[in-house]
Amino acid sequence: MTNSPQQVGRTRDEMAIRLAQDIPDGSYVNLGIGIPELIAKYVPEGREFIYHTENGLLGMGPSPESGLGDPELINAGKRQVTAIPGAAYFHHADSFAMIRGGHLDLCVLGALQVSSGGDLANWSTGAPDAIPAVGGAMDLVAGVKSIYVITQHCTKNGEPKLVQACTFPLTGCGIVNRIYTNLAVIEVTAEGFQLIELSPGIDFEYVAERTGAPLLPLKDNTK
Amino acid sequence: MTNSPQQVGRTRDEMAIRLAQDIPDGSYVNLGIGIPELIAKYVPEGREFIYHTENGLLGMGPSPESGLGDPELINAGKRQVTAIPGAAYFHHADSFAMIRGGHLDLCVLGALQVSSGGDLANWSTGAPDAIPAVGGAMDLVAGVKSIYVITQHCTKNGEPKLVQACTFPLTGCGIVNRIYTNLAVIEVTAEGFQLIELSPGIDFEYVAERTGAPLLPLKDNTK
Amino acid sequence: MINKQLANAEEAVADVFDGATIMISGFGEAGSPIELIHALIDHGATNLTVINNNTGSGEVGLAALIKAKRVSKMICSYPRTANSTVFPKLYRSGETELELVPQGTLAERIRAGGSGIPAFYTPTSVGTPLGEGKEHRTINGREFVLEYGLTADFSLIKGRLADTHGNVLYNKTARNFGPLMAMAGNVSVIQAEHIVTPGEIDPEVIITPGIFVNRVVEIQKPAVESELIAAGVSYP
Amino acid sequence: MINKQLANAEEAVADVFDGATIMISGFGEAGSPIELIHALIDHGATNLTVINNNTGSGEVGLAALIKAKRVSKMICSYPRTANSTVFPKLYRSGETELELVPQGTLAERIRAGGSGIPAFYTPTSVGTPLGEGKEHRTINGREFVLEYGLTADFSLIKGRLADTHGNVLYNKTARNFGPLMAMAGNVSVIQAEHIVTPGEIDPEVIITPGIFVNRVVEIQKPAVESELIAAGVSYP
Repeated sequence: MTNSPQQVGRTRDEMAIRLAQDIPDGSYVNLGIGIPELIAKYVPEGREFIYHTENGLLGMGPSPESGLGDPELINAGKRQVTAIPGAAYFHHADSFAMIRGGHLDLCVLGALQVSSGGDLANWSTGAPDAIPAVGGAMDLVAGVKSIYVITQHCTKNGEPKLVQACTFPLTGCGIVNRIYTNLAVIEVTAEGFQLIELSPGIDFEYVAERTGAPLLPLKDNTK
Repeated sequence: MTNSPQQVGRTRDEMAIRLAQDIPDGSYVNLGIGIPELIAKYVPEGREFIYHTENGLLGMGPSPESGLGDPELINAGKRQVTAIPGAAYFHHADSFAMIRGGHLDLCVLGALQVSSGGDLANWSTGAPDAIPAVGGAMDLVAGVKSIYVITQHCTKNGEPKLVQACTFPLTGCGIVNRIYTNLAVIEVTAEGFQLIELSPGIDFEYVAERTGAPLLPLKDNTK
Repeated sequence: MINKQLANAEEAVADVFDGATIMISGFGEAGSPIELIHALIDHGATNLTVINNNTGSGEVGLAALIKAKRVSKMICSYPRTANSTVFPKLYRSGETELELVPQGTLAERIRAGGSGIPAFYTPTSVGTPLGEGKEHRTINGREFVLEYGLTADFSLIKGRLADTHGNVLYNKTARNFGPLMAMAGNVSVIQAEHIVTPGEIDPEVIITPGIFVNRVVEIQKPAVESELIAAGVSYP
Repeated sequence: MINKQLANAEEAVADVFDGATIMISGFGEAGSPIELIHALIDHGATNLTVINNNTGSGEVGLAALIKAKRVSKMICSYPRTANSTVFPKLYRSGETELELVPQGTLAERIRAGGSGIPAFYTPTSVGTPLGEGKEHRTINGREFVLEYGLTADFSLIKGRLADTHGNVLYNKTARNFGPLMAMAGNVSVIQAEHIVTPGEIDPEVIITPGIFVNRVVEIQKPAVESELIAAGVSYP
């Protein structure tokens, strides 16, 4: 889409590491499927996060050692997990009471598109023959205190995922707070996409060119 | 109110015994405070009822022996009780889900007034300086499958409690199924109060005179 | 005296009628009552509306019920799963209808149905295609949609331990929709690995009190869906 | 690392502000957090709206808070109890306002408030004085009233056992409103007889998961309200 030379930015793991640094100690966190799951590997030294999985577990731990799992102890992605000391099991209505009732501090999700108004599309491409499947995404974005998106800045075809208005079916309106991509960390503000930080080796122009809506440059914090 | 000679009818315990005979085996039952509580003493041979108390216990047993109770194991009347084998504790929202969701088979309540349309008044006399207090009565009558009233036929002043229309504030509308008094067993039907059975030694006229709405005589079941 | 235990899964589903609405517990394979579902397939009832979070995997359990063309409508939040090929085919051919409900709304609708709450407001789905056509209302400055309670003629549920009064415990994240569906089923059927005498379970730890349960059957070593699929099993 | 334990009841209520809405657990004396209430009396916050099923007994706990004229409004289902003389006097003199709510509606409103459900329909109170003035709606041929969720600035709750993550177990029928109020309080405070390390409580039996709890304090031998009353105690 542009002729500027390729800039690499952060890997998926580096994106997860970067996002994890912004999660306060003691946070209750729900991690979506995909890149968000990587965050659990990169909890900063001295901090403790408690992971919620919407299928009924608070205090989710890492995957079990091979052969030691229980097919009835799984996460929302239906993969086997473990439970940490202090964990609790509960039914789906209680689980979504936690979500809808604003008890979770942070949800990190993947995205198909995010608009400059904070709308998120992440559950359907709207393709006519696709089987629509939403899961808990709409509840999470409607209820969790902060919604962070972690995603590649552009699609595999180079199209921007950060757009003026989503063309895919929405998951929720005006609910995304921050976006962590391979290229940058961006806050969704009343004025639109606000750059917070460029990934190492990335230029502002390079990011702006690949963003489908105006990108406000870094604020001068030296004033 | 009438000049006919006093007829005695059933005692409170006999009323409870009579009502208990009409409860099917295996019923889930909520007993109100007062005469209803006596029913638990008179479960017919070969039957098992499970008692629900709305403050969070299914499988309520009798009062504990003196000195063996727990002030945190009480019934809705705030008296110490016990728990039978198979009992379960739960919180108030689950308890009223049982009630409102139609999971209880029977609730037996006292009454200030019952109308021929099945309206019940049992929580307030509407006196201007009374402290209004409703508890769970309105939820019980709105949700439990069958509502039986057990009460003296008349007030201490000889006024009928079974009336054309309640003058006291209502607990619920059209929800009473049957009334067990010292004088008779009466069903609330679309046609009004239908006599089902006279207490031993009681005349139809004696009951009809003390009932504030038309009383339909016993149906001839020999046809 | 009260004894809700039946001899086997066959008896427990014997009166399921054509056209019935059936809630089936489980989130993926966790909590899926495979033996009850297979008994339902054997029983033959058809034109069913099934409420489950997913649509089954492989060709066992719920997927086998769908493959046998017994399900005319699915109400679920996530019909797309790994190894889920049966439902997509019937959905695309128009043979099975789909009502897609956000997961938390699905859970709350089932709880409401079992709790005598006919309808409630939720922020979930506002401004999305799943909120379209639903009644909206602004409360304290925020917009909500109106959702209705769900009930079922039968609920088929997998527990871990039950007693003959119908008190039930579950296993880890297999609990998921089970306690809610027990509340919302007109006839709620539990399959449990062990059925004990009332009093053997501490009343403080019971998850589903017996009042919500009509029938219990003991299935001592329930099949594991992923193992059946790995072994290439196709039911029946 | 996460540790929600505070040193004592005084610390746990130190930031309660004048005009706050406070949920207090308990049904009669069962589940009443007397030590937290007494700490609140000592603290001095006033003009409180208090949500509790009752209005306390004697002159200890909730009744003592009311007697100290810290409560401008009570939301409850049953303000008339044996040994309850404090509230009636202040109610009749107009010093304390009363919002009377049917018990099941009160419980469901608290659960709704904690669950992000702003409003729901219920059959309870239709056709009665407590349904008057409320929005009515006919659903499937039956009439219902609209009720709104309740939340609080602080919830004061008595548990039996808790851990430092805020997971809580209760004692018998003292459970009552505790788990609901823990969900609905912006700051939820638990007093428990024992506070243990995370992992000491089986995750299958936890009633209130720690996410709903902000503070826990250990009160090893909590006072028994009926014993205080029998002994003629009047707090402070």
